[in-house]
Amino acid sequence: MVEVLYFAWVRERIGVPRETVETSARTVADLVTELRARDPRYDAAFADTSALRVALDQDLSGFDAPLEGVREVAFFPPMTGG
Amino acid sequence: MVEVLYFAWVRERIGVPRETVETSARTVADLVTELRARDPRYDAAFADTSALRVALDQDLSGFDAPLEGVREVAFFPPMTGG
Amino acid sequence: MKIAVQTEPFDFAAETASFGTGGNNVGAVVTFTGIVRDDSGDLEALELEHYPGMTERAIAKITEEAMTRWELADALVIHRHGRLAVGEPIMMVATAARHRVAAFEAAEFLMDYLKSRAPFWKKEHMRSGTAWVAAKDADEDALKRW
Amino acid sequence: MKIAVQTEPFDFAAETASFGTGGNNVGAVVTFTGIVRDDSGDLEALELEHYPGMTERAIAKITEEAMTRWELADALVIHRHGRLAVGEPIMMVATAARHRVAAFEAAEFLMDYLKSRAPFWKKEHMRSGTAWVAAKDADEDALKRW
Repeated sequence: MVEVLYFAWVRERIGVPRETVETSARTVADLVTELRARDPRYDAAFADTSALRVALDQDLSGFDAPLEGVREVAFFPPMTGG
Repeated sequence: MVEVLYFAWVRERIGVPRETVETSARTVADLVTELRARDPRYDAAFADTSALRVALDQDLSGFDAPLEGVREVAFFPPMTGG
Repeated sequence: MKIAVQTEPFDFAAETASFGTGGNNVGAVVTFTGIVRDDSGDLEALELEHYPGMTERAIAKITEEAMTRWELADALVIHRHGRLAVGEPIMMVATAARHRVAAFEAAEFLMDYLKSRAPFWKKEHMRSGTAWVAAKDADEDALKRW
Repeated sequence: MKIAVQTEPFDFAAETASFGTGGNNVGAVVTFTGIVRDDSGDLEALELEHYPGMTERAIAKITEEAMTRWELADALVIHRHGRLAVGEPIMMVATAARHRVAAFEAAEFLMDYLKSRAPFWKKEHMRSGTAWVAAKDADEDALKRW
């Protein structure tokens, strides 16, 4: 079980800001594959992961990172602060 | 006739902030030579012109610059503003 | 060191009034203020979304790094989120150091990292519609300097 | 554009309150404040001598160059002279531009040029005596960047 958060246009495409996901995915990439299979909205949001960033427990990470022990996964576009 | 100004330690060594000088010097360097011959205070102040800067009519200039038409010559150490 | 993430406006004058004072070793204070700009003449407002929790964490990490690397006497980051009108301040940083080069570099470092590593996303509300602001390659490239 | 050379303190809050506002094209404001620092623990005051007339002229020239080169919306330079105590602000600059890089670069350019090209000379009054501050090679070298 992992809490999955979406921000900016990823949130808008998927339609929810966060959800609890039942998964046994080993890596972020595996989780993305599972999500894309769920519904066309997810498929569209994750079509190009090079345009996305991921944070694990609020630290920036990579799509090949393991999910073991992670409670919170967030997907979002490149940041535009400042 | 030219107005000569001194700042910072140049002023302190020479002992006056400004004076009117009767000169027919063609260049700043010529003027420096005339001043050094006046008095040991001037000789000491101008001993190392590489440690000095000069402004002609309030624009930074060089020691080889001509004095023709110049009304105000200022000598001072490198600036330390900011 | 002060970090704040908030919707309400900040008081630049109050924030800078005593910033960097208190010791005898501060010779240089630099501030940066980011303001909502309207390049197109079509902008109604800028909306900033952020990631509560991670935002504070990311800014603290960046600011602590700047404090150490440039031996700052003090550092301040305030970043707003929510809906902001044209002309409104979005954020500010301030750095206090012994020398000017350190104060400038630390402020630029903070800005470069806040741009691309703090979880904020800008959406433009224009009369003609809305659009998420795309990240610029130049902003990502700016990080390589550090 | 505002330039002031004065003995009295300046009001940073008042100077920055409306600086850079008025248009919709300012996205970045940078300020720098220089403060009397006491590295030795022996400083009683800093005395700044200047060249009235040339000072204003030199600062205006430098500031106009910055305005043009970085397409600034506004620029401000205030520089004090006379006797200043430890902790007192010596001078400030402010720059307003569309983007952060221009605002930062213009402020650094102004500082680098004010350091070595505006006719000010600093004298340290220490408990142990007085000494003129020597110009640093690093400050002269900083000009090469521009």
